[in-house]
Amino acid sequence: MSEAATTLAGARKGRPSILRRWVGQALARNLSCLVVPGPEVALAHGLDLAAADMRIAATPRDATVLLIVGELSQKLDEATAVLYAQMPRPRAILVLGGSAPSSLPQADVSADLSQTELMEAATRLQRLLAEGAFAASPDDFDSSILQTKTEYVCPMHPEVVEDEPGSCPKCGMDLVAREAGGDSDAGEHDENRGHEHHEHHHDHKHESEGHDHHHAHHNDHGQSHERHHGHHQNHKHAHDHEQHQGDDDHEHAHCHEHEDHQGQDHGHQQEPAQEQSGTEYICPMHPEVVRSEPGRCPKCGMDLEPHKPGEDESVKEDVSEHDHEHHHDHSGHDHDGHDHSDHDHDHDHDHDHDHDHDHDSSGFMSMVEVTKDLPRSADGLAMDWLEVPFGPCFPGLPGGLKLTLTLDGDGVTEGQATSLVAMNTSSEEVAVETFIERLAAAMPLAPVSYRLLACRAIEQAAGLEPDPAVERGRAAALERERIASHLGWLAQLGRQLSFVWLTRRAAALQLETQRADREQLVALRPALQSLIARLEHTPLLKARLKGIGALPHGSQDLRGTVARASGRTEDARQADAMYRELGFEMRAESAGDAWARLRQRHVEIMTSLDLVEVAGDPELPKLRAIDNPSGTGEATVETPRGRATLRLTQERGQVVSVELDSACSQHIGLVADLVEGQELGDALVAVGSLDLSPWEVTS
Amino acid sequence: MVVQAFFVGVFGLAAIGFGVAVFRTASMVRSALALLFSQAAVGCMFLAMQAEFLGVLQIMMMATEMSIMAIFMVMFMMDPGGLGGMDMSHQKRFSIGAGAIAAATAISVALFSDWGPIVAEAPDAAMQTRELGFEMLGRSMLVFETAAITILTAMIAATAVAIPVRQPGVDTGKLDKGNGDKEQEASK
Amino acid sequence: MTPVLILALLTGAILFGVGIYGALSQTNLVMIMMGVELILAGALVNLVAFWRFLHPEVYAGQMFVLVVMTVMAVEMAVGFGVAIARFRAKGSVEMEEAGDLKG
Amino acid sequence: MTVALVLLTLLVGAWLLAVIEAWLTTGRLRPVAPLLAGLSHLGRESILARKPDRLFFETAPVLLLVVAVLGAAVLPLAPDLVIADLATGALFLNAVLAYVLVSLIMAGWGPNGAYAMVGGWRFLGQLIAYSMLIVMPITATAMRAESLLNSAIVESQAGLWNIVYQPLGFVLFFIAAIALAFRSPFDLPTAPGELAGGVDAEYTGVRLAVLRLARLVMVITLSAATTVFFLGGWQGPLLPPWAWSLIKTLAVAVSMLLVGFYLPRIREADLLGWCWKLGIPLALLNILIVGLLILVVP
Repeated sequence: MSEAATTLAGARKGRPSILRRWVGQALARNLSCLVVPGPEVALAHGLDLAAADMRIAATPRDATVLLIVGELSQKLDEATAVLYAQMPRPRAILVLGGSAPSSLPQADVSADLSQTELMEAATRLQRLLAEGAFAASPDDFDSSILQTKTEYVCPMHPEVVEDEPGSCPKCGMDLVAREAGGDSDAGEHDENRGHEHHEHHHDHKHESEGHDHHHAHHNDHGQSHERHHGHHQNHKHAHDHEQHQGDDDHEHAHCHEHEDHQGQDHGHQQEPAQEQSGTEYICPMHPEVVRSEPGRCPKCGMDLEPHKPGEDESVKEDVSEHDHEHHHDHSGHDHDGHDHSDHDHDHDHDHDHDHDHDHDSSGFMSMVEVTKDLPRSADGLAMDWLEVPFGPCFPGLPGGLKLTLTLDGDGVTEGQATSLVAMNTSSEEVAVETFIERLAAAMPLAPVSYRLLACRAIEQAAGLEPDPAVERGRAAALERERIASHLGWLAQLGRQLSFVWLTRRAAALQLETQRADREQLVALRPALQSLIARLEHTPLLKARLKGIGALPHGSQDLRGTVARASGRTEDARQADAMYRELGFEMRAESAGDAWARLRQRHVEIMTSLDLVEVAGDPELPKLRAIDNPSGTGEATVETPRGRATLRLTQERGQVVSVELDSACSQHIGLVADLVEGQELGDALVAVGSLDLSPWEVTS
Repeated sequence: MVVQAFFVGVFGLAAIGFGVAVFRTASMVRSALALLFSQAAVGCMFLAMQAEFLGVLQIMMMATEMSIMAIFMVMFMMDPGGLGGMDMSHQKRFSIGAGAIAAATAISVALFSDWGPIVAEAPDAAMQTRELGFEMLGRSMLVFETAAITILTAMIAATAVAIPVRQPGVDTGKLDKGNGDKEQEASK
Repeated sequence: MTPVLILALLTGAILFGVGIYGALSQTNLVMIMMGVELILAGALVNLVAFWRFLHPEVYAGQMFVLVVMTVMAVEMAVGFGVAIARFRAKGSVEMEEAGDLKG
Repeated sequence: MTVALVLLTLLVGAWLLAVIEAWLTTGRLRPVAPLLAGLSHLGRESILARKPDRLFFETAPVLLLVVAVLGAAVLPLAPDLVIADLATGALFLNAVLAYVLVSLIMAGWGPNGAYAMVGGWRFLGQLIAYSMLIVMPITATAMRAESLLNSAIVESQAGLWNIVYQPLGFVLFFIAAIALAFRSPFDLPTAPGELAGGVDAEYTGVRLAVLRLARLVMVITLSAATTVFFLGGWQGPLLPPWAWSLIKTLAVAVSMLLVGFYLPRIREADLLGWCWKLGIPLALLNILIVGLLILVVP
């Protein structure tokens, strides 16, 4: 606990002075937070950041405070460390509920998950920032997560990965350095990853984004600028150095290796004749004109160009072997291990290489070759595609969800979503009470639904009949959560579309709804109605959502709002006797796009309100007294995101095996279809409209 | 007059400097923006030579035009970032020679011709704009209209050439639009 | 006054020369267009200088400048149209690889 | 003196705008917040992205600020309160505003990140959409004034403001001005929910402070331009001319903010489609109507 400390762990280097004091004060009164896992989680926990005088920052670059809400999964923990590293100093860590993530420095302030604690923590944090934003010798942030492991790969054979530099056992090419840290999937996309000079041709391949291969890395909020400093060191900026001295230190070894390698590669390019057998001169227009001396083409009079034998087989003849075409143009010596005997060029000529000639062939690249294997965009142009990660803490997406999109300019060619906070159902034996608490805590966006689900399953296993009185209160609690959850989704939509009014209004209503009793909820009806009426008539919103995110025909196993918005009668509540008693009637939209989902959620908010009004005061589900603590039970609940089914076995009060089937596990698979071929903005809206909760994805 | 000479000289040097930079940088965006600044410097020369309307027009048109140039450079170059350090030129000696000869010829014509009497005073800017308008919609009406039609034709032709065959709806050539209309409108 | 005219003409001439160099030496169609733009810029400088220092009362001089600017815009539009079409067809706008465009 | 006054106006306007913006987003009215925010930016690290085009990265925010200030330089706030009342003032404003694009392309390319890059190029598409809608309404106002002098345009509205004389032009210009200032709902290049800040994403510290200031000043400049071209500039009863300019400018600026506050971000394809299929025909119609009015009504 750092209450006694007077400086921040993330202080900026600098001797305290009057000016710096002012700056510290200014920082303290202008808290911008990066919320991990996301603002919607903070809202779901009932935290009102605006009331605590905190602003939500869209990027780590813009944040002073890293606000961690609840426990983080291992993967998210690592991603958070990188986010923290991207924040400019002075920076502070505020942990609410849960322990400080292991890969981060100690939290500057920690508190429990409640609004009062948050307010109090904010005050403490302000004091700390005002006093300790600058320190003469701040601690360095170093973490194994940020360390970069360098591995060596063959540019041609991605399966060849070595720890040491050397040459490829398959083709004899020099291996090139690549960062390997933390990337489980690095092998697939090595072009985009960290090896800036790995070979000439890779640069060329990046037409649209060619000036750097680090985009993917760099923008991953799963990346660090600390890691980047390794490169900075080689290139520039003393001022960053003073601040990140320690980080640079651990990079030394790696960087030098990297540098060495670059030098080597350049060597090939600049002195191609080194191990060269000879040079011939060809006419760029007429490939059949091959001379041993420089001169002019007898057919067109153009200057002949120097050309190393064995270079151009792919240009003219060898289409099938385009695996290596990029190399041929560069350095003949890469081809030591190749067998060129099947090519009709004569490789044995030994010519002098004329350096005087003003067109050195090592500089000439065939663009036809470079673009030949590039993917074609929708408009038929060969363009580079760039794989860009969105998440896991992306402002427009649910926190914990990592979306990997392959961008073709502003369009998405393919993408997939993974959850970094997926629930792990392989549980050890736990007491039933603990199990309920754990399950509820594991689902921050819908704790009541899962608490209810667990209670029902356990009660069913124990052979208890549903008690109508209890069920009524539970149903009311569930419906209240549904209203709050849909409002949370609206707030998230507002964040995604920079629709500030919607974000503010929906978030305020969500906070009011969360703990409201029946009477308060009924009192909120006009407010909810006016919000909905207003949204349905907001200009641009319909145009923005209509036709976006339409599901492909025959999508299987849709659930919840997503299913009902495409006209399916899928609702676990229909089968529930209690709901029939309450007069539940399902209504469904039919268009199946994002606009239909929005309207469906509107309808459901009002339906749920009606239900709560009939059902009475919401009561948090509590496990009823069970007398037979063994058996197998199965329960189904229509959570805000759709039907979830829990099957569990308990023995003597211990839950021994669990099987959870949730809506989001099904929906996350839809993402790939939804984003393909869309514009970036539309793709994100489509993903957002599914209202995925990455926590409810079972791994 | 000294002031005028000074500004014409400074902007002239800037235009030449940026013009040379176009072909000396490996980064394609830099190349396009260097051309932009070269053209903008030419626009500033117009201003220094008291052709206010033309100068402002040049500065305006080139901003859009060269930005579009930049995106095409990035699209169509193998190494837009210039990291590879590759050489994207050919027949260098010949080109340098041709350039030098062209420049030398023009310079010698400039130096050794008798340009006749020099007019010291230019009409003021408001007057110029007005007179240019009358010229454009009076005596040079035909020229002006021809230019307008040419640009319209070029826009349509370029778009037609650029759109893929049998694949309506995707229009990359759209980027080309814009310059022409602007000129017509601005010159009213 | 003559020195200013000469200064402008010299600038125009050098821009012209740089443009010629660029248009001839570059292999990429877009870069060649840049060279052409510079050539036209050189011409523009001359036109404005002639108008200003020789016949400021004749506005056809300014009109001429406008026409040249139009030509620049047309050149861009057509050039990019061709570039896109070629890139679509061949995957290249390199002139080294444009043997089929030879007459 | 004039220069100082204009700069002061811009700064005060930017400050007021920032206060109101914070009020809209957080619901709290705190007059010192923008100053504190500026000060805290000064205290934070300025991080350079990895392998940036440093020249562009550093130049972009400054260029944007310069553009915004230069644009304001030709706008008369009062009959004699204008830095340079150019004979081609209306055109000059267009010319300067075209460099917003240049600045954003630099900011997009410079930091070497995918989000920034997409943001920068997106603005090029946005320019294709809005630029005609900036130029054509201004042309119509210049037609009525029979001059490109901004002060003459203001004086031409002595009897009837252009907002009444050519309401169509006003609406188009107002919308295009928001798009030019890339504020919500046209914040495609920054798009916090789509590109995590886009062109802003990699800026921190002092550079970010300059960028934010430039964006605010840009709104003020465009509001002042709207005032000059459509709201009769400094004209108004009782109050001194500069006060009218200031009031009108701020009113326009705040209404620009409010539009963004109540609207979601537009789709890029819709923006292009609507501007070319609807906006430009309407702008041409506006020019035609104004031309007829000038001929018919003496």
